[in-house]
Amino acid sequence: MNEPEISPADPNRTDGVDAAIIDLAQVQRHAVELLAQLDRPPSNLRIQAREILVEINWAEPTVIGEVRSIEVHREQREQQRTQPVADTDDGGAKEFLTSPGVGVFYHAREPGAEPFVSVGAVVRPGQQIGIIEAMKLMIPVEADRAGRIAAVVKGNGEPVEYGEPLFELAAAEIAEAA
Amino acid sequence: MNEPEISPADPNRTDGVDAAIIDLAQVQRHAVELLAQLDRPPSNLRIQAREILVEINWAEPTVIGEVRSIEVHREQREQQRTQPVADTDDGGAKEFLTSPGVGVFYHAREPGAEPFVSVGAVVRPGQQIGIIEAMKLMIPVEADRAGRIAAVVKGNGEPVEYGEPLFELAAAEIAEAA
Amino acid sequence: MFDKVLIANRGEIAMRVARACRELGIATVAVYSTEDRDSTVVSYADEAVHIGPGPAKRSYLHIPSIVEAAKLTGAQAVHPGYGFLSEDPDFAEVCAQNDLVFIGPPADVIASLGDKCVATRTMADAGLPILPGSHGPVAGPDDALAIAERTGFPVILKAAAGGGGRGMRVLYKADEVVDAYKTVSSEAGAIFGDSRLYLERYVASARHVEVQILADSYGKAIHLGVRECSVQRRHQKLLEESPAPHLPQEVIDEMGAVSVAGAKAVGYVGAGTFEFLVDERSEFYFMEANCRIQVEHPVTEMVTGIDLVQEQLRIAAGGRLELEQSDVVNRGWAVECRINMEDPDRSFAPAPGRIESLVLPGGPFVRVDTHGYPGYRVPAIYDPLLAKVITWAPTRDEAMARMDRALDEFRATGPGIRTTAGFLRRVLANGEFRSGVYDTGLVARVLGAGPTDDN
Amino acid sequence: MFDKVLIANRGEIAMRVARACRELGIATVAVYSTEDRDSTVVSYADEAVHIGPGPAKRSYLHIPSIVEAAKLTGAQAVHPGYGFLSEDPDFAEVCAQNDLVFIGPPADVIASLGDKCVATRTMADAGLPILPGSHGPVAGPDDALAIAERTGFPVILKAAAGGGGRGMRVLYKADEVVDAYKTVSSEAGAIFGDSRLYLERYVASARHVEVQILADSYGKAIHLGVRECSVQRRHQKLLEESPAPHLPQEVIDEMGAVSVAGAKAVGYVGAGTFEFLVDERSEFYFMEANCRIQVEHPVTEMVTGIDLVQEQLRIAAGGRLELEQSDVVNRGWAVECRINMEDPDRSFAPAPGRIESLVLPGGPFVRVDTHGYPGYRVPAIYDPLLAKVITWAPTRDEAMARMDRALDEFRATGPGIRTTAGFLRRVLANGEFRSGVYDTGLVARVLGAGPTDDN
Repeated sequence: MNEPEISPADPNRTDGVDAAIIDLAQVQRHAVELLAQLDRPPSNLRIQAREILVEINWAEPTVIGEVRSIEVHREQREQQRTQPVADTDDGGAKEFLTSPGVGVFYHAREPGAEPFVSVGAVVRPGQQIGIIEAMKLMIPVEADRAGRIAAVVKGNGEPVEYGEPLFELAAAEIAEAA
Repeated sequence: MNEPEISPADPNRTDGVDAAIIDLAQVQRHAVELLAQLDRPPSNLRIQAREILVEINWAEPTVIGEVRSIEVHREQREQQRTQPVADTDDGGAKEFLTSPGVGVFYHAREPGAEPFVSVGAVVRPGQQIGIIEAMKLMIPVEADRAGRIAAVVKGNGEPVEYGEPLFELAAAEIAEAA
Repeated sequence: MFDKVLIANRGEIAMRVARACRELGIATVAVYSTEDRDSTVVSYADEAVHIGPGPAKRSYLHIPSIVEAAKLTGAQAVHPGYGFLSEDPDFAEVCAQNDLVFIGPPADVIASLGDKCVATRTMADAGLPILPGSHGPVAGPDDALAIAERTGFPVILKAAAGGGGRGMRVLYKADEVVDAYKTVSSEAGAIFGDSRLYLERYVASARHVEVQILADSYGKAIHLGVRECSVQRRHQKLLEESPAPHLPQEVIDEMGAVSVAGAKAVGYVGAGTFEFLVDERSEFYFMEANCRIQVEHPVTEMVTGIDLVQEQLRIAAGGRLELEQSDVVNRGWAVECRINMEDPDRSFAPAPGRIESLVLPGGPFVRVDTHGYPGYRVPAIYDPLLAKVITWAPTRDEAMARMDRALDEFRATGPGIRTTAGFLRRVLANGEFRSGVYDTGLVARVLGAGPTDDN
Repeated sequence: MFDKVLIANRGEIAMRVARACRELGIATVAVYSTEDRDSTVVSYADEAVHIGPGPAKRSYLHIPSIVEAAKLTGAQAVHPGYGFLSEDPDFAEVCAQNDLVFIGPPADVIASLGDKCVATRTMADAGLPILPGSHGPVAGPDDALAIAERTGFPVILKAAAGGGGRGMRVLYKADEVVDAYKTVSSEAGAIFGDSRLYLERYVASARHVEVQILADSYGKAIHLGVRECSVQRRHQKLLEESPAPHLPQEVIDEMGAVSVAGAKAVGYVGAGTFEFLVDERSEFYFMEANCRIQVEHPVTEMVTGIDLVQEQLRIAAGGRLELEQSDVVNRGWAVECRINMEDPDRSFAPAPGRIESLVLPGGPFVRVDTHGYPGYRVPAIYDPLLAKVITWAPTRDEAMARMDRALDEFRATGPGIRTTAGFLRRVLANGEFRSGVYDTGLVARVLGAGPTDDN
């Protein structure tokens, strides 16, 4: 527990998330190359690099759905919970601004108001990008890094868990803005 | 269970054993060849051909004695039970005449009598090589193949389990006699 | 008490016996075939002896090897488990001749109870109710016809040496009898080496209910209540419960009392089971007595708190049965599910293989008896039973809800492996089963209903 | 009954609650920290919500995230397990404000029982015997000395907000009192944020015996007998049994009766525990009341047959307690061993890691509650409890023999992993433990005796 103590009153910090983002596209490319080199199709391929996990299972024609290991079950559940992180067409990686808590995510201060950020906006670290309502309190969500908003991942009024992507940052902008 | 039915009253038959005996030396040779082709030493090698099983485990230097899996425990027990099949200096394999049952093994018909076979003797398939006493019955043990006796593995009057080596056959003689 | 006991069996029951021995401070000797060299009991037991190759005739049924293994290791007694040599009077006799205690009744008791005609006559004499019928071997086809007409149709023809559903035929009309007699008799001769048949009334909606008894070698005997064993597929039990639903307590008490009387009449020693056929009106008829510990013994253990295998060991060691009938108090409800390595979608075809991962249920009031472990290669040549899952609760409904939860937790995976766990959940969900009003036809009806029509 | 319950905990107790819910047909929501994303309950529960990073302050203790998770998933109630938020009156209060049922007593009951001085005074008023001493906060060092001299040495000074062995000191002479008061008071202020102390007679050979109670929200309360919890190392329980050996039945009945009176006096609702100190003459004194399900609740379940977690759920849903005091019948003996990921040879230092293979005990009358599985990486930042092994038998000796057998079967292996299973077998083999005449000093004596001098 070397992590600095962070007060529960300040839940929208996302220390450590930057370090976890690595090149998903590269891992996927390796997986495809590896598959091309195999003489016969595997039933399972698992490539893990840091926090990126690419796992592919091919159902055996004889295997019935009901027979599955608890590990597979767990993987499947995990996939449901963690937002799919698809790679972009040009092979670049995606970065996200993620939720610092559990609650309902709002794009704007109040219904009808301008959203804090929109696609194309450049954000600075510490800039407010939304609100999470938790226990009837409106908690400001701030960007934990700089970047340009590439897409809105989480809709206005949608529930969010801890760590879920809220906005996608444009890959090209990251180095530029940093 | 397509094996022919064998009466419990006639336990010293070994039908089907011939069919199960395959060239252990060949399996071991394949194992060595395989190992020679490996870039780095494996922790486990297991080659099974019909009823012959060659399994080798290399202990990791970091494994502590008490911390072991039930599988390791089982391996150790297995090693105690199954006689070690060491290969000879010249790289050839050993062959054995093994016990067809459980009981006490005798070398000779009665105390003081000549043993049925001694080191150097050439045996024919079906030739009596000893006696197993089981339930006070003296059951003749016959060689299930030809060969020259290279060593006496099981002493006179010693208990034997099923499948335990009784006599070692000289490797060079096997092909000759066959 | 014994210092060392040899376990002449394999699979889950070998582990069951080894655990009982360990709790009593008794050293154990496992015997194993070449197929079972990686089995759990081989590493669990204090010693293990390799007794022969895979086929049971040359290992688990091979009396000289087992007796020699006991002598070589200094075991004083042999526990035969169930199946294999457990009800072989010759084996019991050979053990006695070799100064080994056979953990079971005396050889002559096994012999007389093993012959259904003799057993039926003996039990009728002891006052047990018997189904109307021949009460002994039928003399021939004409005798069969005469008895059938006296008994009233439908009737059932059964091999005297039969079991497991083989060598039997239900007859509905008089003109079937003569031909059927000839066919079944020759079948019985071919399968069991004994072509004698008997004939009795056939009960269409029959329940199979059995009484557990314990008797010591000083003439004391008690019963431990009943087990309902009507969830059967082709006469193979899949699920058992204790007590039997909707069976009045006075009927249970009476079945227990006559079973104790029967046990005393034959000089029974050890743990035994009296099987009864129970009809729609809760009338019961003695069917047979089993001289072994049963696969389903745990449900009795869970409701009575009595360890039956420990009692077998104490009695075989010459101990007096310390339990009185009044000490046997039934508490709550228990159910056992047998998880077999079979594919319910392919007519329960064997589906053995190497178990890659095995998740066993746990938590409150769940018991698992298994010899399985991750990495275990299940031999194809033996019994498909992989695990018994037993749950207990204060009431039947709660015990069944708990069993459903437990079966849901069970996972055995590996190439080609299928188990009956999912099918057993279908049985639990079946409305007839849940009502507790069911008979031996239940499984056929569940199977007929198909996988999407359970309630 | 609830349709959906959120489990605000992790580890084995989260699985325990999830199993109870499943048996009752209640859907479950797990909440998990990033560290626990591969935990068993995350896959076992019907839904799971990621509530924060590893440190408990930002996940399992983070009230807004848990409440929001319940609201987002539509859970009607929250089961807090033990530890974490289970005895936090603020959390109970926040749940109520958010229309969530907190499965436990009302917030004001938790608050009053959580303050030892208040709790002691309340229970003394309700007629529970209290150790001679201050019966409330000591006014200062001089007051401490006066009370100590009136009580008689040795005495013990304890933090009013203390627990787990921290913030307490035994005093043998009058001249120690003033300095000790100052030291312990400032320690208590630093650790608990509350420097108040109380003082009471110190019992050298003390047993820790606790009473399980159940109370509904209509004023009905019963007790479920006692648990002996004196096998402790540094005030951490390692093994518990029920009933308590050599404690006369009339003492157990009296402890139960006063606990029920105490529960009614404070308006207790749910499952609760009254802890007593029992001296050499079986005199008992109220120590504290715990408002949670206890780690050791299974031993009570095994001897009574009552599922305490299911009862918690029924009571919290507004159900009436259907059990009468006369329905609670103790049968046999149960013992629980806590298997921790600790190295007994290195002062019980934490020894977590990735579990490569895990073999859990099975067979008759053995229960295992665990969240472990092969491949599980045990997080280093939480409680070291990996599994609870519980055995039952008709007698104490048999239950202990069975536990020794079960612990012998337990295997958890992996790089760096050690468990307390072997140490617990040393406790079982200890002559003092086997005699049943032991107190809270037992473990220190077992440790002092060294690994080769157990008997």
